[in-house]
Amino acid sequence: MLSRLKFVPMRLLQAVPVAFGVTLVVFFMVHLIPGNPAESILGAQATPAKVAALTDQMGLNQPVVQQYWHFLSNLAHGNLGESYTYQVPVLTLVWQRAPVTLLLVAYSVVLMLIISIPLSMLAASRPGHVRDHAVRVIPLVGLGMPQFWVGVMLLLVFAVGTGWFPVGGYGDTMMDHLWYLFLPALTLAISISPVIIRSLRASMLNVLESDYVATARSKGAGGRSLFAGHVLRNAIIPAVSIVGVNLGYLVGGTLVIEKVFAIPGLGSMLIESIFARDFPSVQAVALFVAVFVVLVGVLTDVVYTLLDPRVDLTQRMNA
Amino acid sequence: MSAAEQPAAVLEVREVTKRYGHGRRDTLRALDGVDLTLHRGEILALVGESGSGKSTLAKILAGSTSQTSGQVLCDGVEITARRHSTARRRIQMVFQDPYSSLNPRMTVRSALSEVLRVHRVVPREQIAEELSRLMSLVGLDDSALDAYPSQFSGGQRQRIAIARALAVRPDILIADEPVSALDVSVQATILDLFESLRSELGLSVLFIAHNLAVVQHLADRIAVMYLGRIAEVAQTDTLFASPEHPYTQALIASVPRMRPRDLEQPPALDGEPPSPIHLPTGCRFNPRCAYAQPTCLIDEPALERVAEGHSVACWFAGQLQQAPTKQSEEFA
Amino acid sequence: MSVVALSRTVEPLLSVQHLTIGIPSSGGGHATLVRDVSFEVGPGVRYGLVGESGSGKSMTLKAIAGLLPRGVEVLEGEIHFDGDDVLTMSPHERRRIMGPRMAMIFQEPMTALNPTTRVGKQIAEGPRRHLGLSKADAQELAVDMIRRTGIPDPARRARAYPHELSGGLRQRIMIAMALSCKPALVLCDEPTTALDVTVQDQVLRLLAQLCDDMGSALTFVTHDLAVVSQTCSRLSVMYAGRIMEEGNVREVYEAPQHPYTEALFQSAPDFDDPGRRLAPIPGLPPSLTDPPPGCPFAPRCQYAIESCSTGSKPLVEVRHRHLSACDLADQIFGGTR
Amino acid sequence: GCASSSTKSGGASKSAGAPVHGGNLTIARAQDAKSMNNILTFDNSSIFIFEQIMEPLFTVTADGKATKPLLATGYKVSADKKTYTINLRKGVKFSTGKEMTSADVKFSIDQDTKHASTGWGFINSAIQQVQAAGKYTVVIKLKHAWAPLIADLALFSNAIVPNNYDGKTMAEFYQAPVGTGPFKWGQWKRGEYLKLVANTGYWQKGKPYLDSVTWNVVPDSNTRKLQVQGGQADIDEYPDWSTFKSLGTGSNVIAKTFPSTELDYLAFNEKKKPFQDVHVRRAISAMIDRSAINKAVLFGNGTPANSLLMPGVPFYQKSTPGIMKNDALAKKELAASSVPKGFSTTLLIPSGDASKLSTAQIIQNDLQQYNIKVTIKQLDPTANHNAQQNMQYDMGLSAWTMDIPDPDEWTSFAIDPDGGAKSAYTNYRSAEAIKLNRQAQQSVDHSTRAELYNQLQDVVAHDAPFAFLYYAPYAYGVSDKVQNFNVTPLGNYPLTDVWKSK
Amino acid sequence: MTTFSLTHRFRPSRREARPAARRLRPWYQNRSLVAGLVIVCIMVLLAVLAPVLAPYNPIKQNLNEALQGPSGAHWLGTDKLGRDVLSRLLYGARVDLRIGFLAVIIPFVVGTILGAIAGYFGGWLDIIIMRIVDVFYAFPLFLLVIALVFVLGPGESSIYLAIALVSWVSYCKIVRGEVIVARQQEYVQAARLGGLNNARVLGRHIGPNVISQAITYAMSDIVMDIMVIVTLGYLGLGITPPTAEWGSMIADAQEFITTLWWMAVVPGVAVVITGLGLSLIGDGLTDLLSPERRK
Ligand SMILES: Nc1ncnc2c1ncn2[C@@H]1O[C@H](COP(=O)(O)OP(=O)(O)OP(=O)(O)O)[C@@H](O)[C@H]1O
Ligand SMILES: Nc1ncnc2c1ncn2[C@@H]1O[C@H](COP(=O)(O)OP(=O)(O)OP(=O)(O)O)[C@@H](O)[C@H]1O
Ligand SMILES: [Mg+2]
Ligand SMILES: [Mg+2]
Repeated sequence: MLSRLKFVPMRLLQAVPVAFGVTLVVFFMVHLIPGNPAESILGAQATPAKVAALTDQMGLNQPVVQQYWHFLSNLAHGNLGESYTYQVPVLTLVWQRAPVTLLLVAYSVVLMLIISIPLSMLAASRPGHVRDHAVRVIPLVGLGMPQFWVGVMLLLVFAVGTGWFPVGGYGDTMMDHLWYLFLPALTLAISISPVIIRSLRASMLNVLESDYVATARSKGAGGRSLFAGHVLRNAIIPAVSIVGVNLGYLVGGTLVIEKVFAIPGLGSMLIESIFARDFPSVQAVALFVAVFVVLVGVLTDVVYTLLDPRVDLTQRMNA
Repeated sequence: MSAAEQPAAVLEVREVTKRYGHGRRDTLRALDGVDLTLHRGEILALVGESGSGKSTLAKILAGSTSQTSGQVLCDGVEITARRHSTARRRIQMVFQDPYSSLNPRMTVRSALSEVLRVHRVVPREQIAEELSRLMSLVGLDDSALDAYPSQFSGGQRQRIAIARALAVRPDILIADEPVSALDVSVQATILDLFESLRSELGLSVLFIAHNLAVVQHLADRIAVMYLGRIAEVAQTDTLFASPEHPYTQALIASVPRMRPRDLEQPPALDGEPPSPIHLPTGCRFNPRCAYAQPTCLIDEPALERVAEGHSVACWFAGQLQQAPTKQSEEFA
Repeated sequence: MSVVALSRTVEPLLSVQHLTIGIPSSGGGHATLVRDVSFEVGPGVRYGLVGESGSGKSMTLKAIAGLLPRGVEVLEGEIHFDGDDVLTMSPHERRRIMGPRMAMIFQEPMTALNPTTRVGKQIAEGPRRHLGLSKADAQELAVDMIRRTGIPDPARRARAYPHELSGGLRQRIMIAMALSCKPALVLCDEPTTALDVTVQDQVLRLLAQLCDDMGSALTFVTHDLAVVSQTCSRLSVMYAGRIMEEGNVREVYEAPQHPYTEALFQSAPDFDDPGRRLAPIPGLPPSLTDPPPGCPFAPRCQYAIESCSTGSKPLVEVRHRHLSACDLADQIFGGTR
Repeated sequence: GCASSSTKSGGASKSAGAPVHGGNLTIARAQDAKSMNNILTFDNSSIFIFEQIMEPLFTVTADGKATKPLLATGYKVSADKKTYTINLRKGVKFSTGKEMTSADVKFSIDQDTKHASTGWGFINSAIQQVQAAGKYTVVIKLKHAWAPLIADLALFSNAIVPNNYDGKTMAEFYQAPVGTGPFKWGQWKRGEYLKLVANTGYWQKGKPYLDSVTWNVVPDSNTRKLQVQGGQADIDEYPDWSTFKSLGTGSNVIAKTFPSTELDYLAFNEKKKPFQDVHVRRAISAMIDRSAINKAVLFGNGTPANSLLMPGVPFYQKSTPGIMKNDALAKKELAASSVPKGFSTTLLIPSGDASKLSTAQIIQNDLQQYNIKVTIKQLDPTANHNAQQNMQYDMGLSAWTMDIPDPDEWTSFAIDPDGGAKSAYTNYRSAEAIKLNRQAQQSVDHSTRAELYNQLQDVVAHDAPFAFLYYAPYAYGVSDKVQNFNVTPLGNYPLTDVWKSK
Repeated sequence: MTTFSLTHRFRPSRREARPAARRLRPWYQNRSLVAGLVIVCIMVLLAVLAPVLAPYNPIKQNLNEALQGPSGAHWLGTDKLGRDVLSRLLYGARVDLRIGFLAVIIPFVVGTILGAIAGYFGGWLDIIIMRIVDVFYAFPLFLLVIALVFVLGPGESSIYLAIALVSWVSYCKIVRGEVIVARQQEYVQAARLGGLNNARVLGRHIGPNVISQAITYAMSDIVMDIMVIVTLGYLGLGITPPTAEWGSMIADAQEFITTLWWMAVVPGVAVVITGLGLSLIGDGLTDLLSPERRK
């Protein structure tokens, strides 16, 4: 089993150029912004002399390549700079907030699966039937409803209306977190589940029509034992990569969700720091998110390999 | 045989090997030193088990992939995969699956005239005429020209694929299992077509198949491949009458016949070919060979001539009794 | 070949009567894939269904096993197995016989095995369900079945995933799986088409031998006339969803009683008769949505006369236990009746 | 007295009874604080918090128009108005337990003055020297007579911190600042919450009533509203006007407004054509329907603005003839202007501010009637700020609130082009206005100042460097459990007297 | 034990001839496609005819009638500035459909071309293109678009540019995968062996057979783009007011979610219906253009 994971180091190695590209994007993202960053930082107190001094201090008048090199070498030392807003190292902020977002994303993946699997099973079990169409069409409504609207509606009904859940916030203990994050994770899950349900349904149909399911039927398997023993696992395998591919979307969703639900995660930090022109923070969050997405890509491959004995990723490496 | 009688070779394959794979340990030797000659105007059949490298050889000949080492000579001139369009024209290929070998979105007319135009086979104004000629050549009606592939049956599609190959007026046709996907009732028409193309156009055909009964009907000569090497080459009658290689013998014995056979009998051959990644030492057939001797485990036999036009790669060619002396224990 | 001599008084194991399979469509013009097919298979008999691609062999078999694809339905007819009408069975009852009484082997061993489950477990699934074996016992039985298919080192092979095995081994696993509950009837859909001749030979022998050992009857679908001649004692020749001819293998091969069968033999290369010229069958099979009246083969038949294109053409006995759907069988082939 | 008005009658009058000790006050706010440094920090979300920790010598009265002693007990002014002798309150202790003395005061004010270039120190520009004359006496010498001094000392940047930061560096100190205030430093999870706990040794005995105060960051206004309604928060710091009224209906929340010193105005950039033309400015001022804005944006909670000064500021003159919507005037002025046929221009607003967006659209609509085509340009707040500072805009929407109870802070900013802000970035230059403002700064006599500021207001109203739009009150959504919560016109809300009923 | 699946390829089974299924159904019998086309056509028609159909000027304010519920005069009520919601909805369709379609075109073309090149030629070209794709893929779409629009300043052209810069990667990935599959097809090999040059093989033989996936994806991409506009509106980076546009209508309604919650629903429903129509077209096209891939 483990020998099949020998691709992981290679795969990680392959992520290096990607990570490098990510730093480029992150670096130039800030340098694209019109105007002088120093001016933005100084804000109300900007005088030409102070701007010049800060420009100098930040090395903004050096050639771009040199600045990038500087950025990289600082990065190598784990130094991403200080938040302009809070005047603390951005890394501290990111470490404080990353777990929140990771928990939120993981939570929503779980909820998404809880929503999507039964629904897609329902649809796949009778293709073309009313319930199939219903399952395929109704979630589309979720796709067209903006996340902030869905979020506030959930708050109105399940937090203010019934008092079952808190109105935003994060809480202190793990149990608290799970309780506080339920509605935001649900909002995210709802927003992505149409895509997932469609793909899962399609892969379930594929599996249901496959020869090995016919074989299982010819052995007298049926109903639940057929689903649990033969359909689910094989249908989940493509779902894993679908989830992997859509992870970026989920992470992107946290930008809005965290704002709506007052969650102190990376998404809200990013929005805040973009608007505050807190460039080191923007860079740090973008970098973290990108690296996270890349790593999840690797993780998806691992899970894929563990679930599907057929894949030999050493063979797919160059793809 | 005197020089005058010696049929001219149009295509010669010398010591061709093909390796797949990147790692040093994981290389797969799809072809491992193949020698083969295709004579002008003959139908040479290539048979062998799945994975023995037949298609790989076909692709090398047609120029869609290049060999790892060795030479391919066309009329004595070496050709490679990157060949000039005139050289490319000379050798054409017909594929196995008539369903995927035609572009579903092009009518027969556009598919054929495209080739004619690109290669300037005939002047522009004669294209229509040429199309009719091609259609009649493969036994189809002109009305078929404006249909899409989906409107044809498998046999008809295969004819269209052959027409496309013939459009550039090749000398050599490589047919990779052109009838394997067809029903027997249709298969016969395609076999007929090959027969007539050879006799009327003088085409040289390399015909790849796995069905010995088909090959027996069509081919002038037969080459038997095993795990990336030629095991035996002979005239069709010779091969079936006196197969020399134990694998050829087993292959012939395995062919299902129209008359009953005692199924209680053990099969002619045990096991399946080993992986081309981990080839056995010595003769590559030795794990399944009923006659294997110690020599066979050490040295690989070369393809040697045992008679006029009959070559065999076996240490004991010509000396084998029909009864097996050793039951193979090795399996897969 | 003692099975051939079985007398007709023995209750057939499988009896298919007037089976019609089609795709019902609300807009009319529905396709009929199999039309009025009837045949019987006695206990222990090896029965072949031959015919060209699309002639409805697989559909007939799938209808028997209750595995018709979505949208395809049995429109008419009955299928009795062990005296019970399997078409009216509840899914639950159906599942009770699938495995211990009736088993199926598919054409593509690659796709017919669950890619994510070890083959031993897949074999053990049936015995666990139907024979009530414990997990360990079922696993042991699975290993034993693998051994009986002649695969060396069965315990190790049982732990393999399907993709780790070659095609021949996979098909043996399929056979082990089908026979693990000692079924009375094994349904095979072209089990060797995907295999090389040498391996096909091995597998066919194994199949026949195991069926004999267990006393299982076999219903064997193939398009290869030679394969059926080597495996079966009795056969039906299907064309365009109908049975054209039924009889004992020897008799059909020696004296076909239907022009289609004859044409089929003439178009197939015979290994033992290399000199014979192959004669293709001209034309195409008829459309399934809009079949011609009368004999479906009439448009391609060299003997066809006007009356061939009208009326129904039932299977009639033209010789002893040799049935043909051709009106003119007597005239053409000089039947003795 | 309590100056609050309430949209929910009876809510405020709910008998408070005797104050109860204990409890945590939760305030939901849109933005986190940025820094606790009281001399360098400009944003209100930070200021409102560190004001609870560090107290100045004087403070603002509840009506926001005067000062009263806090850590001081009183002061004397010399005859030349250039020396102030201030007596300190005895027995005031920092939350560390150390007593506050004149050394701390000198250090604190000097520290503020020292950072004039990067912080609030400019406010002390009149101060020549601070002397610790005795343990409880501080003498401040001025460069020239300076009327707003006591008001300046009441500013949070002059709040008293321990001498020499108790041996810490400035940065270290402000990580967990120490002061004499009712609350002391608790915990700060940036982006999530900031918590202060009661200073048990507070010099006002028995206060504060609350055990702790937590400011939670809740960026979305709907969520903030739902939090107070659901009881998860006690105070909604920035309710939307659009839902303000509904905040108080049918729940235990009171929608409160407090008189403010907020003026919302439309600034004209006189560096850009045609805004140098006073007729154009006056014409546009006369085109804007202020009551419509008040209705659509403030839902009737504000008042149309008529003056440079706000009603909550001393010397505001109610009769100032600020231009209101007046079709005839608009037509007349436009005809007299350099662009009688109308023109095209842009209106800059910060993005993400729904009120400003609506205001801008109404102005756009109003001006269109006179053939002035306005394109709304949205920039993120920081870029918006920069564009204004660099005078890269045509018209812009801005607002001002006072930090000290003296008009000078604003007038100097708004009409003195040499005050560093180019007349609130309009480049408005009126010799008369500048003169009036200078005189008012240096005159200590109340009625003289009143007269000067009256004239100033008239001049500015006529010149219309800004189109005054409206005065908006402060809005808060407050749980009915919270007692004594008051906001001064300057925007700060001392929590010393606040308590929560059970 | 570790044999590779490649070493055991099988002779492809004889394809089951399915005359019943082989014949392509004409497009108008495809229910999803027809339903989707009808919906989208109606939307487009409403957008085109907005000047005729809309009862009011979409940016005309009437503050005396602000925030009204549906009535005879205003079928869908009025917004905060007293503008007629129905008229804004109709005019909004023009903007949103335009942005949706236009924003998809450039990424579609660029992504398809690059994906085809990467998939067809493979090798270094493939590696380089795909690494670039990976880099872009690492950033969530919203993150990059928001950051870019922020950088470029709000407005329609920034939105086009930001979306174009970001979303070509999806097309590139999809098309590359399809091309790699198609390249193995025998008809493509036949075309190459027939001596056709690469451009011709790609354009004539591979292109038409792989484009359907990209088109299908484009349908859902349009919905995504509309959602991006909506979200940008929420963050105050959307279309310049007072232009009527669904995203800003939803964003404007945001203030009233807790009181007049239906204000966001009206434009939301428009987005949903459009999305539904486009998805149905996508479904239909999948069926129609790739019968072998029928789900
Ligand atoms: N592109 C490839 N990459 C790696 N291995 C390959 C590739 N193509 C073929 N092979 C391997 O090369 C060997 C020879 O394959 P080839 O297709 O030539 O066999 P074949 O004789 O044509 O078999 P079949 O009868 O199944 O068509 C097989 O083991 C096959 O798995
Ligand atoms: N899932 C399906 N839906 C609709 N029609 C089908 C389906 N499967 C097969 N058919 C049609 O049913 C007819 C009979 O098919 P069947 O599979 O029984 O043929 P067969 O004799 O087994 O052919 P082959 O030798 O190709 O396997 C064919 O015409 C085929 O097109
Ligand atoms: Mg091959
Ligand atoms: Mg079949």
